[in-house]
Amino acid sequence: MDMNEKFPIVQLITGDGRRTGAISENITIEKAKRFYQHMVFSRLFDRKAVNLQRQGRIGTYAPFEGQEASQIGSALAMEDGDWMFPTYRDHAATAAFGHSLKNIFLYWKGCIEGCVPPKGKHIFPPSVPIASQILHATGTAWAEQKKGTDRVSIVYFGDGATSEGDFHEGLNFSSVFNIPVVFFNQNNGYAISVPLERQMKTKTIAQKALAYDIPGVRVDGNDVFAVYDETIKAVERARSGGGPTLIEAVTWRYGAHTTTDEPSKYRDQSESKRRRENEDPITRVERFLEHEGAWDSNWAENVHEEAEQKLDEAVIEMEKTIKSDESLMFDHVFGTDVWPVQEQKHRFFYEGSEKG
Amino acid sequence: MDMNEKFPIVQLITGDGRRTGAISENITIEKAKRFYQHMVFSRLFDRKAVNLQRQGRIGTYAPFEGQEASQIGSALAMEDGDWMFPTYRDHAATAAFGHSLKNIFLYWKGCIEGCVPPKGKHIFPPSVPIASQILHATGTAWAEQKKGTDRVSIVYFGDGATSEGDFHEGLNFSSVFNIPVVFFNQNNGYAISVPLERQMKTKTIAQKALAYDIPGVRVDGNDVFAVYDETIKAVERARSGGGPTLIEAVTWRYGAHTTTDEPSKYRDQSESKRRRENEDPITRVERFLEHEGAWDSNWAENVHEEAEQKLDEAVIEMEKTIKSDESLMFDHVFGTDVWPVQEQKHRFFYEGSEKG
Amino acid sequence: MSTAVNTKKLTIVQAITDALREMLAEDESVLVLGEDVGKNGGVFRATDGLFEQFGDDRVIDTPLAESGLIGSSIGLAMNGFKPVVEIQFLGFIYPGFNQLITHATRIRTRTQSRYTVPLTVRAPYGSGVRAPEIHSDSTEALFTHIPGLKVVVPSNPYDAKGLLISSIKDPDPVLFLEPMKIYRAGKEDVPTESYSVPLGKASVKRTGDDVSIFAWGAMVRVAEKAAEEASKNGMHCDVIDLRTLYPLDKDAIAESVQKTGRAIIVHEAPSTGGVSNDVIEIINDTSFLFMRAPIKKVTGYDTPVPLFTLEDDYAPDEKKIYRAIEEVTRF
Amino acid sequence: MSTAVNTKKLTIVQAITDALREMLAEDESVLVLGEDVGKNGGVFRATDGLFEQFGDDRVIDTPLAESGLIGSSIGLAMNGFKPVVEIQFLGFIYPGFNQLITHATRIRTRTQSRYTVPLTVRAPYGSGVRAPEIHSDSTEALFTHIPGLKVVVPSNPYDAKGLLISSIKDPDPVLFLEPMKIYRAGKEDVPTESYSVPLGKASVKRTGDDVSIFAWGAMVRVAEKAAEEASKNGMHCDVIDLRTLYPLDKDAIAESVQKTGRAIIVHEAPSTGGVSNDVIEIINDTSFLFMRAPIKKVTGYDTPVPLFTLEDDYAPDEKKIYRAIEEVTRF
Ligand SMILES: Cc1ncc(C[n+]2csc(CCOP(=O)(O)OP(=O)(O)O)c2C)c(N)n1
Ligand SMILES: Cc1ncc(C[n+]2csc(CCOP(=O)(O)OP(=O)(O)O)c2C)c(N)n1
Ligand SMILES: [Mg+2]
Ligand SMILES: [Mg+2]
Repeated sequence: MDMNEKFPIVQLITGDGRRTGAISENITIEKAKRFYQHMVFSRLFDRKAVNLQRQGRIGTYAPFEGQEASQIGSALAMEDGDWMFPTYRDHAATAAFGHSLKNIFLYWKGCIEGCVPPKGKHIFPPSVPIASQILHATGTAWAEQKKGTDRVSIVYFGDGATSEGDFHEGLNFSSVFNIPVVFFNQNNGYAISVPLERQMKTKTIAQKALAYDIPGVRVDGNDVFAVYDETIKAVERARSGGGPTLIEAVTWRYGAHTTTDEPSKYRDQSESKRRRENEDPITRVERFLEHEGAWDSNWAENVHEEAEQKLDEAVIEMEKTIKSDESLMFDHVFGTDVWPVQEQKHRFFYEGSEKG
Repeated sequence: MDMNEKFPIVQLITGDGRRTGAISENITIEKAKRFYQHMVFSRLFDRKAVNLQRQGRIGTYAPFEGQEASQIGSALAMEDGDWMFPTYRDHAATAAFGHSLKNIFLYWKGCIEGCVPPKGKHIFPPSVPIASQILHATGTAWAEQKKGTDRVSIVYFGDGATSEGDFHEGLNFSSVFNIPVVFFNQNNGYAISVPLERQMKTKTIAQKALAYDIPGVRVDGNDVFAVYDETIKAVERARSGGGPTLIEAVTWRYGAHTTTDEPSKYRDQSESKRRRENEDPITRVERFLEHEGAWDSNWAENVHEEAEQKLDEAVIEMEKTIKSDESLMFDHVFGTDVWPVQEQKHRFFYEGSEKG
Repeated sequence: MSTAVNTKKLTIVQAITDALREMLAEDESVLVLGEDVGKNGGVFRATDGLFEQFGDDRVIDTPLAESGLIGSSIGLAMNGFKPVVEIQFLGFIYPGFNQLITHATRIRTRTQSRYTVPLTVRAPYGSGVRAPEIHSDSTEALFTHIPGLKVVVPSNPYDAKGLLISSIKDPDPVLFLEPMKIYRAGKEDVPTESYSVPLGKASVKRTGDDVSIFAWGAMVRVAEKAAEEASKNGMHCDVIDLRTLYPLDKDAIAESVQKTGRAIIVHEAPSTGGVSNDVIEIINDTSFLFMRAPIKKVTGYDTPVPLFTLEDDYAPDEKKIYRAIEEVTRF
Repeated sequence: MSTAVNTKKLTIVQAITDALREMLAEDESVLVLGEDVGKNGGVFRATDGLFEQFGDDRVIDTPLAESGLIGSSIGLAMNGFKPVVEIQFLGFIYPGFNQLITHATRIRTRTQSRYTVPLTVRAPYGSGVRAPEIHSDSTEALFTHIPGLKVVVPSNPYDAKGLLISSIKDPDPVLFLEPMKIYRAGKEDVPTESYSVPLGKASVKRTGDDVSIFAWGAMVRVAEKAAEEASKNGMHCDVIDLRTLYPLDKDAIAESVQKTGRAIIVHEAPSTGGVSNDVIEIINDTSFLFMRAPIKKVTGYDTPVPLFTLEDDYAPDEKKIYRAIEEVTRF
């Protein structure tokens, strides 16, 4: 069985912004503009974060530049009340889904407050142990199923994450109980330095769905229309009792794994250059709008300016917090009084020299 | 994709002992007799063990009656120097591969000595944490690959085991490194009380091989010829650098999960009766030999008698050990002297009342 | 405590079933999940009859995967449910260790209480039932060191029901360890209705002025017997059932040793790193000047729990405890 | 110790690379496995250059799966190899916990030494480098409680190389914890050739008659500084680097406290269930009558390690240790 044939990469718009001919009601100018806006914002966010890290204003950061279409296309397919479980690289998705920018920055600044989503938004803090969040998405969606709502979970994870046992256990659980969850894989070809061929023998990730008898789909992760379209389908399926779907969004990170990583140690960065030229998710929408005669450079400039302004405001907000309040360390370990924690807190605050 | 079609159940001999027409050089009278001998021996072993447990002469025991063809067909496909990783239910396999009967009994009697295989036989003690042994088989076979030998590992595990992360991680590792290991699954339809439908959504286990791009095959686990044939193929593939194979042997345990289990709590035992009548692995070979005109009831009687005699001897040997020597508890924790263990041992033996 | 209430005679395992039944009936958000907890009623019958009474939606057989089980229960717990997860034996919790230590116990802190994990994980533990390998671990100390987790161990039917109800009602993750050796060791009067035994409070089982013996689970009865024997020879012991291993009942520990000046801690787990050492720490902190003899431990050894022909050699017994009582009083 | 040998100036992380290079060159059965240990040379560059020198057969990037990594390395170890596994951060070892606790450490006992597991698991641990969540765990106590496992922590480049070589040569599983805070804290003379520092032996870093301070890893330097400060005020401390956390160096601990009568234990891990309590137990056992004050602990709190703006508040520092020195001397 040729899996490349069985799981062809779904594409609605080519690298140079032309329609592939595939039919979808989601290829509209309006949507294109919305996608563009979010992707531009995300890219500027990402670059801002990298800069803040370079200036020592936040800590280690994991950039996502190049993966905007995957994250925006999928996040915009979700609705309020749905649950989102990101990794450390999914701030385009969480921001688009309504996370607080200030908090995203705070998280990387080493402040626990940054983990808290805005009220009413079910956005989980990035899961650091790889793949473990897949089960939380499964569990929260299972809860929705039990409550009889039509809410669903979406969970983000990378190609490397597919090697962990939790990936397998999560997909298996959700298939057995027909849980409404969308497993959104961003296959960017690398887990830090380890290339896909060392991560798995299979040529696709989508085919792993066959092990659970659930739908699997491969999508051009740099084509925001295709990502949106396929995620909508998966979400609809989940909402209407059709169970989970595995989506493989084939993409690429242009930069380093994190700001402490040096990609030239393990890969030729000219590939990133090539992809940026031919397959960039943002340029693609720009070209699409051009081909459709809907490109408006004033509007685009505006989009950029508004984004910068919003980001600057968020950074100002973030920088009001120098460090977290020390009590936050103690106050949310338990919901009840537990003496070792209480005593330690007391010692910390009231016995002079404990407090740095 | 219909997986039942893609992974049809390989059968060489039907339930009533007739050739299906499938061609194999392994359907010979000589082999049939050898298989028969081992399967009869195994069944008598199993019944002996259940009886010993009932009489309180050994502890809890996990019977395999009904699964003899899966275990014997696969074990006889292995050669000296290969590695075998059984579960608690695979004593037909380990005995056929050369394990000491006395030790198998001792293991269930609660004596650690029972874990030790005969010199030169690479048989690992039953792995109790489900699926964890899959990785050990992967590792030992990887070692053989690194040494440049043509030895392989075979690892046994049940349908329930496929839900554990270690199943996934083991198959993925071995596929990535092309490790010479045979993943031998006995799908007996239940994990204690949990039926296959609650364990996985898929109708086959063999199809899970697609997630690793390795060969997967489904075989009638009560047809010893088919099991032998398919295992030989997988072993040959592994020996010659073709990497791992997943074999699903579809079978059934007639009895309880263990001697502490009561199967009527969760399933209709009439299914076991039906299967015993129509699909029994031993009766099938008996009928095959009859159809081929090679049945010799004197010989068969002899087979039974010899088996009983060997078993009685093993039981006598086993019963010479009342309990393990207490020093065994302390002497193999480390290969070097480590004071807490040394001190504790000393206290145990030399400070009077510590020793019960 | 049980004057005007209706009671029935139950074993520990029956008291646990009773608590589960009570909670399932009382609170719609309570779920029971695990391997074989459904039709089969659990390998120890701790969930017997619950599937029939509450159905597959509430009493759920899951696939065989402890990380999956704990991890997805975390999700259920964050989204309105109170899952009570059965791990078949404590020795099988380790595949789910990551979900417990990096998620279940940290989510409240990480999200500053936006999300919480009211999850109870039940697991039979300890040796003494001639079980196969890995089935007899007493690794409670691995869990008391995890910030954010409470660890509870009953030693009798009354406490079993009351502590389990408290654990399920607790807003945070609780590991509820069930001493399988005494699962059916005898029946006691247990109130038919719902009641709770508070977490974090020890229980004084016997009083004496000479030595304080601290124990939990199946060891409580063994300690009591040794204390009985010792009292015949003029050595009188407090026997204190700690009941909750995190947080320990510091006041009860201090009060007792400040009276006796001598302490013994009994547990089945290996000596090094055992919860015994947390008790020693508390005594050191609170009662240094009161102590008249070094504290003694009667514990398992720093070896894997042996197969069952040696399990009685491994575990603390009356004789070993008696000898420790003699040693601390003679010091 | 370094009179006639050639030395070079190395940081801790370089000394580790050096030990690995030495062992790979000396013993064909040694393998290095892990996530990103190959071309990338490890996320901390601990395996830098090894892939280039020894190739993909010996220095092996694996899929991202800690249970798979440890589990298959157990198989390699049982069949003639000496795998040295890198876990990227100690906080990521938990998915492999089951393989460690039920297999790596029990196989020798289970097979009565027919099969053994000469496996070394290396993991950076501790806070202090502004790392993201879960990257800063100090959970050594979870491992010292596992029978069959040795736990080793170097505090300087010389020990790092010598202890790692001993760990790799050890016939049993060793967890080798690397204090990432001081990975590059300074260079020291390290012999260019192979040498070993024995497991199970503490190292006296400073002597004084008033107080014994026990520490390991990154805390040793902090303790030394506090001791330096204290000596200016007439409080003189032994500072003892325990180096091996299982088995602890009982004799060194006893010898020191029998001289000073006062003890402080310093670690980054949460207080309850910390290895500190094993030290307290040893003092109780060996030196009860020598102690003039309750033992003090300066440790992390019973809370998850906070995100990095609070990590310095969480960890022991000079001031906290100094204050403990004052307390025990004034008692
Ligand atoms: C359990 C665990 N092991 C190791 C790590 C260290 N680590 C962080 S990111 C990463 C690679 C993840 O790769 P992938 O899943 O492809 O996601 P990507 O970073 O490419 O988005 C690794 C190994 C971790 N965070 N958790
Ligand atoms: C990690 C782990 N979890 C749970 C158990 C308890 N247990 C023992 S056997 C078993 C069922 C195994 O089913 P399957 O893999 O189908 O094998 P079978 O018993 O049918 O041969 C379970 C749940 C265990 N031994 N290990
Ligand atoms: Mg990736
Ligand atoms: Mg089965």
